[in-house]
Amino acid sequence: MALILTEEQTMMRDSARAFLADKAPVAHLRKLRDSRDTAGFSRELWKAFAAMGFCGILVPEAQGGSGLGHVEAGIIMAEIGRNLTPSPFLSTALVGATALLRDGNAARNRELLPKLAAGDLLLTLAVDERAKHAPAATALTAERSGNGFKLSGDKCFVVDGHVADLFIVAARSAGVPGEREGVTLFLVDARAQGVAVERTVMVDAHNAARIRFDGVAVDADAVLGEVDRGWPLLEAALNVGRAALAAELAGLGEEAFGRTLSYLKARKQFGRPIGSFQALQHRAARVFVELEITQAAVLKALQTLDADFERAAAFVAVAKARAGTSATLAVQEAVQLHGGIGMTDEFDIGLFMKRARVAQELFGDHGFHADRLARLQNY
Amino acid sequence: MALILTEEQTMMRDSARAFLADKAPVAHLRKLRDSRDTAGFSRELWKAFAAMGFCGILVPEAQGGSGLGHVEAGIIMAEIGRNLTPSPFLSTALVGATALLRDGNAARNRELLPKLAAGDLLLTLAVDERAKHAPAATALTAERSGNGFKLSGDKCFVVDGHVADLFIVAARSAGVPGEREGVTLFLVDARAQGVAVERTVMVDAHNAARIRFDGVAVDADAVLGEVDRGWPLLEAALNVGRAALAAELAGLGEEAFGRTLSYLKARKQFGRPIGSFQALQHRAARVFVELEITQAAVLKALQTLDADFERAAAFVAVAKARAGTSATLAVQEAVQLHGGIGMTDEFDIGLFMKRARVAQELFGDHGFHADRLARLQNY
Amino acid sequence: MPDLEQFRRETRAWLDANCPPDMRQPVVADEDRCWGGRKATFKSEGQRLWLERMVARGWTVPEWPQQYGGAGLSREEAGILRAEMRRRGCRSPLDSFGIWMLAPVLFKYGSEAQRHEHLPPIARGEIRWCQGYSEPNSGSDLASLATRAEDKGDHFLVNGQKIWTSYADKADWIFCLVRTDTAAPKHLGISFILFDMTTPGVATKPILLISGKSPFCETFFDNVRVPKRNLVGDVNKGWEIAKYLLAHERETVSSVGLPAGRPLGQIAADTLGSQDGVLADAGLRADIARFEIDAIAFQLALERSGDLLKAGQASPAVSSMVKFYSAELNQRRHELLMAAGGSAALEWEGERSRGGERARNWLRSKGNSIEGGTNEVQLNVIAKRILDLPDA
Amino acid sequence: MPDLEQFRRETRAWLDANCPPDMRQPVVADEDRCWGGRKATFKSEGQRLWLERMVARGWTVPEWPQQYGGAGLSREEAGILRAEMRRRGCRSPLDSFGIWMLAPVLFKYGSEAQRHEHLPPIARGEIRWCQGYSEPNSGSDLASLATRAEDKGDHFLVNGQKIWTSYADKADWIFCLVRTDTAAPKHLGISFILFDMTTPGVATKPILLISGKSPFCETFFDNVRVPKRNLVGDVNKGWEIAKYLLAHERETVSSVGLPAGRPLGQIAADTLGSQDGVLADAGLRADIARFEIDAIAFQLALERSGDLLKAGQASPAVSSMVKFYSAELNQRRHELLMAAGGSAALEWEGERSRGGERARNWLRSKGNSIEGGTNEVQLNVIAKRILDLPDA
Repeated sequence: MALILTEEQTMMRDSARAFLADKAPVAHLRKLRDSRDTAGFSRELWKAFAAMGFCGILVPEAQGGSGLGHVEAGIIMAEIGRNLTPSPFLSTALVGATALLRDGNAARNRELLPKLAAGDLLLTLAVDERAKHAPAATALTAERSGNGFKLSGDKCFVVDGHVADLFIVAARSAGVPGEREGVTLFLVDARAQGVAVERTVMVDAHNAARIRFDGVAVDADAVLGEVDRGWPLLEAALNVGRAALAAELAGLGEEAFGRTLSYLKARKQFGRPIGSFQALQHRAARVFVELEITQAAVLKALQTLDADFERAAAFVAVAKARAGTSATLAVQEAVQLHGGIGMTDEFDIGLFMKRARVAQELFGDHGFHADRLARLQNY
Repeated sequence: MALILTEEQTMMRDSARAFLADKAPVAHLRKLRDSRDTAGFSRELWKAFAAMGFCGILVPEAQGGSGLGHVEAGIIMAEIGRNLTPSPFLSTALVGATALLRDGNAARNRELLPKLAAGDLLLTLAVDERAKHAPAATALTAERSGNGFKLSGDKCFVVDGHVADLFIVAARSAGVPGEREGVTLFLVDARAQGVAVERTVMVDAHNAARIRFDGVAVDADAVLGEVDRGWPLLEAALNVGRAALAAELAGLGEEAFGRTLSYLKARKQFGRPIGSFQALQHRAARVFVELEITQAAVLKALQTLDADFERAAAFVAVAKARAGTSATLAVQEAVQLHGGIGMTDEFDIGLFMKRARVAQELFGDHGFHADRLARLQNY
Repeated sequence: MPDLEQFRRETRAWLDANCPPDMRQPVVADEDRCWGGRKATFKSEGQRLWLERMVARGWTVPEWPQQYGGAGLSREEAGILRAEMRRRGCRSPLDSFGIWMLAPVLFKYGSEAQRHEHLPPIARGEIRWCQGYSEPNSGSDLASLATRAEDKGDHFLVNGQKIWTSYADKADWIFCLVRTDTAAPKHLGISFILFDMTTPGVATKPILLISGKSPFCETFFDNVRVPKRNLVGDVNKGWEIAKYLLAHERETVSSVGLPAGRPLGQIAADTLGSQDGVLADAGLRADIARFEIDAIAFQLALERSGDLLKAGQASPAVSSMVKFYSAELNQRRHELLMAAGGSAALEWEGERSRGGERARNWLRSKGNSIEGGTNEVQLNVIAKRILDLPDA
Repeated sequence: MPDLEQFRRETRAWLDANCPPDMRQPVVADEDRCWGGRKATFKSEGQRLWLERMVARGWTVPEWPQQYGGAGLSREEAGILRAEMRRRGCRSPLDSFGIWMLAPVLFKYGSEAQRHEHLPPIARGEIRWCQGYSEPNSGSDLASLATRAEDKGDHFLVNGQKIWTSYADKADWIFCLVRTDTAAPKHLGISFILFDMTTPGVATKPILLISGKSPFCETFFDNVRVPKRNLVGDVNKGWEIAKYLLAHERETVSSVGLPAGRPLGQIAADTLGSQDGVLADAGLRADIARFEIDAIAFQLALERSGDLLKAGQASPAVSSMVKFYSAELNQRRHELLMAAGGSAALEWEGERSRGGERARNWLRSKGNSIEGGTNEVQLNVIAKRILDLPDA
């Protein structure tokens, strides 16, 4: 497949770009942040996402969705990255939907997916337990109890965890932390007895929570995937999330760079535009090259998720790692080249740096994915 | 102690600088290389080193030496670095002499040290067995046999191994490779039965050899340090060698940078000196800063070897690691900024790149010493 | 030198008797510092007493002549005082831009009347000063500043705006660079003036940084009348004073160095864990060790530059080199801390993260390579003044 | 398209029958390539036969018109021929700067007489060409070249020196940039001429690189008489041709990409060993994985740029970006190979190191960021032409 957008995809990008720039530019995030909005996102915007077909982007048309693919999802994420738009799109429409879709429980999906596509259901994956992403280290216990299980343990960095209706919880039903075997995924109601949610206000003013599960009882039919063999499903959901974050970071990096480039042309010091200084030109050129190369890696990961889902892991690792480093470079150079104004809260560029840091950390940072690639390449 | 040279040391540096620039400039190395000299160094120059008091720099005056310290040794190494002078100074006068001196066998030293100081005895440490420096991995076996031992195994990257009269051989007399316990040092005659020496012509046109020990019989009094507990002595000799190499790399890096700076001022393109281009100015400034900082680290390591030998390890690791990276940066920028001419064999700058690579690798590269520092800092 | 020994004995006795116990605790937060001024608030009675007692002895500015509020100590005596205070962990009784920045200018360029008017209140901590240098359109190119001071006979009429004015909202007076000749080449039309921040037409607005609160302000001047006698040095000769003060400031920034304390790798182990005494994340461990190597080497380079200075062999490189490299190191350090801290380090509020301390420090470190002369400016200085590379 | 299918069948049959078995082996060393020319030596009878047979069909230059020695194939037919050759692993029958560089120039700027004189011998591999561009004092600033060609009525008298003339010592003719007007601005006094390397006054001297032998030469011209009819295009209009050719060359260099094959981490494991399937040196492993991430992404970017080209959305950035980044990656790759290879990789002679292969490749890679336009030039191009950043 050619590593470019199709005509339809290009049209979709243009429409998503116009939509997000209009409805949810950086000022939208700023307003939510400064008003200390308790949800941290706009439900009105989320309804508009549903109307655009974004919420159900991966959901088949028969179940009220748009029936589109990962490239299209990535297109939206890139525009979200450009505008720093907070929304449950990643947690619900991509990671959450993937878990449901690939689990494939027809009855459950008939109930949940239309709601999800309509913007009426929020769900999120609760996987991390420590400060660094390490899904195999899952330790939250799932103890058999009657017809079902009892879940006990803590999760952190649960994106949109404070607003989600349902959690997809990775739990240890067998084996020991560090093993892939013995992990089971459960669908847990946020209002279930024993669930305690603490919103964590993050540096990027996006949403996350810490969640405590204190002997939370779930039925056997709360299991997603297979008992003790939830790993492939977990990986599937994570890989979709990682590729989506890579797309977001790519869009974010390009926007930060674009703003920097404009500033380099406009700002004058010593009687000339600072962009005429060769040392800055070379640095800008380097950032540009890094971002261009990342574009290709991100698109490849998204295309491979569409074309050959099971073989996408290596490309996803490459895309997430590279998007993290190139966006980091872009925002660091952005702040530095903007000088003092770039350090002020009033100016937008710092918000890009903040979001880049969080997106780089979420679902595995550069080091995590470098290790992952090395293992996939057998060294 | 102030981190600067004393007046005496400054005088000594000036005299060493004049001596080496006169007797053994880069052309000296080039001549030895192009004539495919079998020794790879000049015995005449080595006699001149002896006359200058360099060969016995660490040897007490009572045994014919200069009785000076590691700072003075480093001063000479820095000038050697500037001129890329090949000589057995590192192997014999520093590493070899340190092993003898710290072993402290009075009778043996009475015999050997005066010869060494007079330039009549070459000795070298044979430690590496694999492509990467890892002294604890010593596997060459020392099997007890009669009154002494039999040595069997292979050594590589033995500096000056093809001309040395004596080898100091690290051997495994107990334990398993990877352990520090169980390593014993032996003094072995190069002409002993079972020793096979193969000169390896190296990229830097300096000298090294691979040496096979095939059941080489040595007496018990061939042991340096203690049986099975040779580690501290081995480390002592290595640390002196590492600090010396750091000094060489620092000198080499400064010279390569100095030549680059002159070229930046002289070479014109687009009607102006290329050194007037800001992108190159910033790169030159970065190289300068890195080299300046390395100077301090190197001097600290040398001073600490003089003042508090046992506590020098961390400073030696810092100095060797930093000298390696900053010299590497300096020679890489040197070749790049010289452009095409820098790629030609006829021009000297490539020789600096070659020597820097070897000196960076010898006795542990940057990665080795970073790992070492991390262990010393308990993480 | 019996006198010095006696001075040391007396100093010890006096400090032991007079430095309040809470003034011997390390400074943790900005409120622990005493900045004085008309609006001064004291965090504790100890803080107030300590200032009062030190002022009484002239020891807030021990080397200044007594007529200006100092104690007239010799260099050696002042050294002893500092050493004895350090030994006891005594806090500085008074932090002051007046002492650090304005006073050197007044000693060198001020008139005797100006010294008499301004130095004693500075020494006593009665008047707090701020510095009006940068403007929105004059960052690295400071000399292009546009704040006008029009000659109105007996006074200047000042109009314009300053930015990055640290503590302008808390200061009583400002020393300020203004343009007094708009026709002259930019360096030749600048003057150095002083005025009271309560003068009508002066307004300040604190700047919120990406890391949160900051001491920085924007400062606005709208037809501010400044008496002519508040001009320091000659009219249109302010650039020389500015350069003098910038060099001074660069050295102050430089001397900060890096935080001492636990190696970074051990801090990282708190979150990442260890296996067999080795940090669990091998890639990050290597990055951290590389950082520590550079950080240790940098500390040694600082030490060496001090020794070179003492030996009269100081390189003119030092301040730019130190400024540049310490910014890079501090930024690397905070990037590594963020990587080691993972999601916990991304929390922005709440007790667990101590109000987002790690993230805020990380963001704050991004300013290191901008404030007090950008890293680009430092590299220019090194290239031009030390390496003697030619202009375009 | 029945004709194309028939062409494909015939091509297959012909290749199967006529491509000698040893011409289906991968090219390993430079001697495996056939460069033709008067001094041509063939490594094998198969190599000679393969050239002869392909020449007879016009397939060394399949798309050229038949009157110039080509086969006049359509773009689709030529594509089929290339694909079928690739499928069989057939080597190129003829490598040639004449085909790659000079011919595009002659087709665009040459006279009909020049095309008739020069193209057929190029197609037949009878005349080998070299390129006379760079000079010792004209590297990045090529237009400052100083080799003079004085107008002597019916001929030019050429004096000067070229450098980096690949295979000048093996070539029969040279295409060469010379200065024909010393008074004009530098870009406006340059002409593009051709001459025989056996003309009296031409001398060549091979250049030894830091990595060892190289195809590069220095080439000296001492009163070389060049007939006027060997001027290509108009006098003093050579710079346009030079730029056309440089763009062409940059794309050729660009398409090289990175060596495929085993991941670097596995190569490193040969010397470093593994523990539990993980490379024994954790720091180096992280560096290698970071490299592989960038290398894979770069390959994808190359693929994408090809797809953009096909889709008519090609960015003008591509050639400079690719040239720049492939040089950086290749240098990183060789630095990592040296680090992984340790002391064994430092050996310079002898069989064990295959003549110091790893070290020589490492040193050779340092030229990647210099030859064919330095990395600095590429960054300038990106900054100016793509990012549209202003001149100083």
